[in-house]
Amino acid sequence: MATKTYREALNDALREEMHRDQDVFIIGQDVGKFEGAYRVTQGLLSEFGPKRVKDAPISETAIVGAGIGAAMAGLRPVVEFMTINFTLVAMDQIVNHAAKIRYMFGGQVSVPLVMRTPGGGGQQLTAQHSQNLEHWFAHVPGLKVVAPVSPADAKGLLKMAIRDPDPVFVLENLALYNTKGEVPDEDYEIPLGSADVKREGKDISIFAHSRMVNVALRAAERLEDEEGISAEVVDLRSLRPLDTETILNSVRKTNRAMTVEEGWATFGVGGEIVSLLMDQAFDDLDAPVKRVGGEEVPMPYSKPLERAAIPSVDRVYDVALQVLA
Amino acid sequence: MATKTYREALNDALREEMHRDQDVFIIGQDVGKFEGAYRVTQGLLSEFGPKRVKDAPISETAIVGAGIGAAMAGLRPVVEFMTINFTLVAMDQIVNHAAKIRYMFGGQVSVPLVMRTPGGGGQQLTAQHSQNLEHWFAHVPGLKVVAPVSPADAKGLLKMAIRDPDPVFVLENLALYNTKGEVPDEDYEIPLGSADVKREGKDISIFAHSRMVNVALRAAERLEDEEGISAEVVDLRSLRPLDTETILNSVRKTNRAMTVEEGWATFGVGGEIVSLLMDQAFDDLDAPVKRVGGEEVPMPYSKPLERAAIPSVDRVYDVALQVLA
Amino acid sequence: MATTTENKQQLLDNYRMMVLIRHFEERAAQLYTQAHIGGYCHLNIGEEATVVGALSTLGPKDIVFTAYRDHGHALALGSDPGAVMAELCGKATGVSKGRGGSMHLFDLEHRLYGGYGIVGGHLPLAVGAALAIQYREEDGVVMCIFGEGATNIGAFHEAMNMAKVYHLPVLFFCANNQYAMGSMPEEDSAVPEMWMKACAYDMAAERIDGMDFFSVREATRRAVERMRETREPMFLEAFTYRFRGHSMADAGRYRSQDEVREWQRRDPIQLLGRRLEEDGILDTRTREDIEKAVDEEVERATRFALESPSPETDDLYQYVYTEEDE
Amino acid sequence: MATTTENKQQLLDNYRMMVLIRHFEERAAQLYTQAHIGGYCHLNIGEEATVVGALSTLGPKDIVFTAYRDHGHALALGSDPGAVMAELCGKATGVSKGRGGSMHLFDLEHRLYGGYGIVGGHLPLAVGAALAIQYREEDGVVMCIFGEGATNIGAFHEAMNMAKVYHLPVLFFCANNQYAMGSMPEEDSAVPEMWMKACAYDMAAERIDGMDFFSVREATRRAVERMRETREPMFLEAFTYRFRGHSMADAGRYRSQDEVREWQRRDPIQLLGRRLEEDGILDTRTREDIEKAVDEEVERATRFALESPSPETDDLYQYVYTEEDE
Ligand SMILES: Cc1ncc(C[n+]2csc(CCOP(=O)(O)OP(=O)(O)O)c2C)c(N)n1
Ligand SMILES: Cc1ncc(C[n+]2csc(CCOP(=O)(O)OP(=O)(O)O)c2C)c(N)n1
Ligand SMILES: [Mg+2]
Ligand SMILES: [Mg+2]
Repeated sequence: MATKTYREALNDALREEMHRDQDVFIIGQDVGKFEGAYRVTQGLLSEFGPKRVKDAPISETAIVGAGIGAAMAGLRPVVEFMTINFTLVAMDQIVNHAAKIRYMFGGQVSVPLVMRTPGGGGQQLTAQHSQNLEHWFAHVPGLKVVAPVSPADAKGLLKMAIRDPDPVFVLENLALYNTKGEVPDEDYEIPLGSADVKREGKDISIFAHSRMVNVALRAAERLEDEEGISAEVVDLRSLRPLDTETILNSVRKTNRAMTVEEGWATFGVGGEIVSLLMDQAFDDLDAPVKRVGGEEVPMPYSKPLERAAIPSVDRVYDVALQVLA
Repeated sequence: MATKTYREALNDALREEMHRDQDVFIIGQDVGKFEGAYRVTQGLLSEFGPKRVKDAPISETAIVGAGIGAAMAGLRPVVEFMTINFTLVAMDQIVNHAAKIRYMFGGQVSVPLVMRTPGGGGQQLTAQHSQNLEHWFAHVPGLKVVAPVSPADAKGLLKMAIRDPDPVFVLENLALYNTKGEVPDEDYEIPLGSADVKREGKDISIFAHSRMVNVALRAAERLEDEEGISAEVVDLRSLRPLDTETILNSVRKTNRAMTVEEGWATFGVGGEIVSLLMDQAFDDLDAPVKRVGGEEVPMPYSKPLERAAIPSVDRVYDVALQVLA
Repeated sequence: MATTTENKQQLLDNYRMMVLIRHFEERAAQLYTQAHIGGYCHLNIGEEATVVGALSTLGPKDIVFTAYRDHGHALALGSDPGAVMAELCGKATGVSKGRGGSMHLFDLEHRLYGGYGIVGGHLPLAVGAALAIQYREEDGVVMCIFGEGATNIGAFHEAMNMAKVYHLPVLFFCANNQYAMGSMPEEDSAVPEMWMKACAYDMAAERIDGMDFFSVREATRRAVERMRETREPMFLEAFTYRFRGHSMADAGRYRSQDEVREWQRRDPIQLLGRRLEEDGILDTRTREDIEKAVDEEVERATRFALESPSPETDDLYQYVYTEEDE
Repeated sequence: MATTTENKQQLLDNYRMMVLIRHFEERAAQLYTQAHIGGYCHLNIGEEATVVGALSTLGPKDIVFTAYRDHGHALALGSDPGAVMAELCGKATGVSKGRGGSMHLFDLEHRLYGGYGIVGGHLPLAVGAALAIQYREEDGVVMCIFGEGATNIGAFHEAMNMAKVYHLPVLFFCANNQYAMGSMPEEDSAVPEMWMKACAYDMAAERIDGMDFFSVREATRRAVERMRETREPMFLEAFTYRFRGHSMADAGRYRSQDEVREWQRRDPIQLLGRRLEEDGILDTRTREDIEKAVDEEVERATRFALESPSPETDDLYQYVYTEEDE
């Protein structure tokens, strides 16, 4: 085990997969000479050359479209969107093409494409650059969506995504790139579609993904320290497919639950978890499941406003107490 | 009262608003000379001329973007997307611009824009042309989203949308255009954000929007006829804002509920209703709320497959019985 | 004379293919009105020379992407007419297993990488396929076919630019049938001719007579040959006309019957037939034989389609994810 | 000599504005490193001639849209430096009430219709504003400013085409600072000069020296005057250079310090200053007075910004919907 940042873990995953499989290549804006807007692709151009690390024009539609076409022809493209916000100019390629091509052509071709991008707020990047739209992708059959929080998960899931025969959307998070964690030295596998209990507990289950897992973990610590409450934190880690078994098992144990997401909760991620619990664990629930999400405003620039807009440890703590009341 | 088709009702709404307000104009592909791909704008070019009924190139980004810019400058553009599927190429304009401009510029400007488009499947239009993504828009603060099912609602809500100072997304449905209903002759107002109980009942609440309201109504009739069950059908009619009061009142009466949506239920519309009921009506519920949605596949072309993919009266009926079991 | 240097059998095959496409689509139109075919159904009728002229120049390693108006392209690339008609009828035996329908024909064996329904959406894909060819140092080229209306959407611009920047062998082939549903280039395009747009991408471009098989074939052949050397993208605009509505649902009120009739006088099949007769390659007898053989083929295809089973509803979830299918 | 026919005071004002932008942004850079400003912060430093040269030609009915590199544009249009600096610091007194920050300055009074963060995203909006001008038969024009990297995205193409098809008075003004973050036009654009792309839209286009205030101003003035008559779109490319990183976070490892120094020798402020001195309009004394006045103004603006309150968190939901604010 070595301690790595989330960024390094992703970088390692890319490097290792590029060594393993000559068909893996990277394409995106400023992934090469600039070494990545957030340095996830640092050093890869000089190691693998411009054929395998392709700088692209500001043309997200063409970038991901070219990734899809190359994947149809058998390559393994890894497309970097500089941030999730820019998927909005390429949504048609992702949803109407990547996700549907295999099905509408009767299974004659697969699209082994990886799309990776950071989402999230908290950097004062304002309304157009602080979004969490990952569940839009998770809504779409034909896509898979993962959203790791730890460096080890980031590395493992990105590698599995690259090896997967279908299009996978890998959601990263700006605020996680510098966070550190233990990463196994040897190759390891994390199945796409597996949640992970990041903290065991017995009084309440907190479901989260990406950066909000860390917020939930801190809230769980406070609940333990201040109230003696034992909160279980379940990292969804994958939004499509959802690991319904791990989710249900947790609630069958704790009988109480809440969800936390960085984005807006209305028509968001939490509703899917709530609906699953409603449907499959109604009788296990001792209290209504509550959702915590970002305030329902375009993200403001002002630091105090932005801070107020993003779910905080306090907020999670307070809502957990409500669920436990 | 006159009997009108859904299409005629929309056409009337456009015509009346264009007479009322010189700043209202229509822009979209084939809205003029072709008289609308689905004839919603029939006759308007000859009545109002090319200044107010603008045919546009196949450039959805520029079309809705021009609508936003014109709205910022004080006009009242009504943008037609030929179908909801083509919003995917313009998502950035809708989400990153229309929805956020007022907020991020500190309220100095409003965007009184209407976007109208048909969604839905059932016409064998296949994977790329049979989507229901309206809740993606409903997820976004700054937008409003309505989805009428009856001609009267269609007319009333479109008129209100045109008069609203903010961007409103009006979801129509291909399979509804030829359906008929009574439409009041005089001007009437339907507040954006109001649900409508389309059928009173006391045993179960069925929540739906757009065409699925009709499916729910037919299922409700069968439940009555075959099982003596009294189902209440609540037409959500507006997805953002949601009329939480009407929704909750219904369930407080029936104590059982289900949702029906034409699109995929996973990360879909129903989850929002379920979450609301979980949160605000937990103790009123005698059984878990269930969701019905389209099968989670890209829409297949084959008629039997397509029929199997879209929620049917039978399916709603069966699930209602499960909720009531 | 182009024909004198030609392999006569090849020309008769090309002619036959154009007749096949015409008859096939006329039959498809009937099947549509009889509700055996549903959804959108876009015919190539009137544009056969652009289809056969262009595709007959390709080799076995080349790849084709096209839009929803794709029946002719599948046939011209060698797809079995029965499997194409079965697809139009949504049958399990269709080229796309009944999942795609008229707009989404795909035939891996014959290098048809799909018909697509979003205007301009397949252009970036074609760029990606060419990227794969370059990556593997193969010598194929990609032909990407689209209408003139598609040149107004952003994806066109991004794909053209990227193909040039990466030096990819994509032949952008614009079938300008003068209508994008109801609108004409003079109404929705800043320049009246589509080849002019290639200037913004430093791409060689040319406009050709899309009603004349030889114009299309010679220009396409030249372009493809040149691209095999240069590995650079090129642009061709074939000026043509669709004799039918945009799709089966279109009544065509935006244009006059006179205009349609005027263009029908340059019917590409008749034009080629006359040329072949003049050159002594085709005679009345052969022509009749071709018509008859084609009719039989279309009838066989139709029968196959109608008699084929629909996909099983139990298989609804097949083809969503690769692993689940294995 | 352009200056001989000029209103001298006007030229001094232009010079002063360029100095103000430079000093303002240098101060902003400091405030950024001191964490008074957060998020992305893109400076115009090096590009002042494009900003002031272009915007000084506009009249009171014209409208400006620009990208995230927008501080200079707000100042040149007349926004209060204090309100701009307050916006950068996220204060309630900022031009966008602290909601927008550096990238999203908006000043209705001064016809700045916003700085936008999505590359190319504001181009369609500018077309729409011009449509409103046409609709109301007003005589303003719209200036839409963007970088050379933005010419590669689909929205650029659609906006250019639509502006031409509808005959709208939009001046597409491309500030080609030679870098889109780390990439140069020769790497990501099929044509090396951006004005060449206008050929695909039948639009008059010209490249000008973006370091030379007079080049920019004369060409822009000509274009704006012509557009007031023709009501047709035009395209200008100002060739310039950014002296700083793409944003405050950029270390600039993709280019050499030599290259930067080479370009700094053509510093637009020094160029204009020298010209004005040669023409006897500026002397050392006036120059020093200007520097001093500008410094004071920037300090006042900074003080105002730092002393202003943040927005109340209770007002978080203000400005989402119009009605709720009323
Ligand atoms: C992005 C998008 N917008 C609109 C449509 C609806 N539509 C289908 S075909 C068509 C016209 C296309 O014209 P052209 O590219 O000239 O091809 P043609 O149909 O003439 O072969 C339109 C507008 C679509 N499929 N995709
Ligand atoms: C659609 C989109 N893709 C990517 C980005 C990230 N990005 C921000 S600025 C920039 C470079 C833009 O270059 P240019 O248009 O030349 O303007 P400049 O910054 O040089 O003024 C990029 C890629 C973005 N904001 N929007
Ligand atoms: Mg056409
Ligand atoms: Mg630049």
